Amino acid sequence: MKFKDRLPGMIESFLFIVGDEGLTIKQLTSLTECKESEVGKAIDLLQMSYEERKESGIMLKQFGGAYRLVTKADFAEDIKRLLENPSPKSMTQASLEVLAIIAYRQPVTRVEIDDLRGVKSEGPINTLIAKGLIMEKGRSEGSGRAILFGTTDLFLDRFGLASLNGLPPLSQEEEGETVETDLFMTKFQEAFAMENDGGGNIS
Amino acid sequence: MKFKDRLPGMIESFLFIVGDEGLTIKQLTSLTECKESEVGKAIDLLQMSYEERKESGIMLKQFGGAYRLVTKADFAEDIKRLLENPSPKSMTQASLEVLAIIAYRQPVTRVEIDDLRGVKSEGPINTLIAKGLIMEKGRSEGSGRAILFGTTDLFLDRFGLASLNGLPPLSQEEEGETVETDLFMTKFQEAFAMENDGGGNIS
Amino acid sequence: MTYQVKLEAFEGPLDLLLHLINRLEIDIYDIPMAELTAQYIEHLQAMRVLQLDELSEYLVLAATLIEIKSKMLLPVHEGEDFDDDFDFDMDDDPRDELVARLIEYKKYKEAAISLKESADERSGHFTKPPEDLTEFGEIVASESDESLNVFDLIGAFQKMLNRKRLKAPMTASISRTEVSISEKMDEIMAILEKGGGKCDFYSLFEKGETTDLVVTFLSLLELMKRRDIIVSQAGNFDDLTVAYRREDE
Repeated sequence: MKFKDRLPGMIESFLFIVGDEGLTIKQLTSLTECKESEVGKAIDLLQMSYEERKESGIMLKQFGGAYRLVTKADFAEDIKRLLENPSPKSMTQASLEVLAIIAYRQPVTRVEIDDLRGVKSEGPINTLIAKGLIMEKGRSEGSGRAILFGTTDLFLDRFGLASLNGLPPLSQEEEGETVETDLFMTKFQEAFAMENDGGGNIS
Repeated sequence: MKFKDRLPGMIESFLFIVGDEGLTIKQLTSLTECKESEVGKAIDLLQMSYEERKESGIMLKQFGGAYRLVTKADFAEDIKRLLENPSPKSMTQASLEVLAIIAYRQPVTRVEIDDLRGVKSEGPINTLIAKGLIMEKGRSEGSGRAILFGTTDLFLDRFGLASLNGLPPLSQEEEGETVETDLFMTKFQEAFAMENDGGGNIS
Repeated sequence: MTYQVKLEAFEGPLDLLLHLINRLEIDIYDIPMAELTAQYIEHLQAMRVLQLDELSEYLVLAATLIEIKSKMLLPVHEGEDFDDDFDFDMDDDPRDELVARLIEYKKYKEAAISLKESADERSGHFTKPPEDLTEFGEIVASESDESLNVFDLIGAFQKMLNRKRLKAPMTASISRTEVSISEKMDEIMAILEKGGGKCDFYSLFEKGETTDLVVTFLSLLELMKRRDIIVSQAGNFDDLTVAYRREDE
């Protein structure tokens, strides 16, 4: 078999071996000793093949920068029967709110989070650290040298995101918005866009 | 989709999840709630499909009564590269997992580590010893007198910790560490509330 | 079953305000301050079970609401009243800052909901543990040049915990029942005996695999149901104590 024909199968076998750890496109190119474009094509081919074949129970997905083989959603209910303790306890509303703020505004300090929520957020922050969803991403410039928080790769994986750019846009209030809030929103979005340019590839 | 059409995919997803343990035909019939003949047919279909598709890197094999998904022999040489490749994340991940278990649960035996991870951890343990991050910390009381592992001072140094107390806590009271303990606390609180006739408010 | 539950769980004063605005069908850009303030304070009184530090955050916002309300009540022409308050400019609506805060908070509250949806969607896709590669040869441990920190450690641990959850097939759970509940019940009674009729609840859970812990727990439940033991707590946040139930109780 020609090498190019072997590539999809090789990638599938690699992804099968590493399981939930997945492989990034960089790792795949170095492992296969191929160009990124070739690897990309092979991945597309595999992805198509999984979708086409209805007898297939697995598929290829990109979460948090890494490609992984996962089971199709069609079989989620069936698989839950196979598991001892399938559904992890869902997160509290407080943790989700704090996580949303950190995801969209990172890097962000605890004080900023407290301010936004109008309530102390230390508990949820500690929970999110313990769950491996957020981490320290340096210190702020200010006098306090406050800890800056950001999300982890595990966050992207758990929330099914390929990258931070995959976060759905924050909702916009349309009707009756006052000029001040508009201005405020624009400023915020500018700041966020800048922030994102610099820190897009958080690992 | 009709149930019969879903069967092969369901079986594939089950076999994918269980990994190298595989599933016997008995387990598959009970899991899918199908007749053995139907399961047999679905397995044949899957096997054919793997053989036909040249882009497939995995296949279905029967070992000692259990069906397992495995990588195709064609790719054995390529997979060896997974072992040697300059630090694919998967390799460090395995060591990191073992290190995390030892750091948080020390002193701990190899069997306990294997149990937690669901895979053998001898390789990563040896790597970590070689790197000087973990060491033997005596023997367990049990009959086997198994080696107990703990972290070293170098570990603290590498991870920037003053002492083991500096490790961030893993679980928060609001969300238990595992589902079992969560379930367990809920049940307990219910039972306790009943027992106490509403006297105590456990938080 | 009786619980002492908060009236409704709010995530803070802003959350409560949003809830009230929703319920009263108020236009967020034209808030009737008197009505909202009254409702807010009424709610606070109903939520007395709050802990003190939490309450203080609610009270700060109550003060803000009252301040805005009073500013709006002041007649525009009596300029002399504002001598000591030069922050107050009549071109500004005193509600602006509050509205901006509420809208900002609402955005993240909604984002949290959509995050939860993505997490639910993701949880429908299962994956597998990495294969054991030993059949392919010795693992070459390459020195990683990335510097690691404790967060990598936590991430690895969580990933693994999660994986274990997803793994355990039915077959494994059956073969793993090693200690029966009745054995465990005897064991607990023996511990109580040794401890003069009582022991610390958590000490029963200090060691053991998860399955052991669950068996221990179920045994305690059974003993409680049989009224052999009683679990008590002196006050909120105190440790729980397990004790023999005396006949007169």
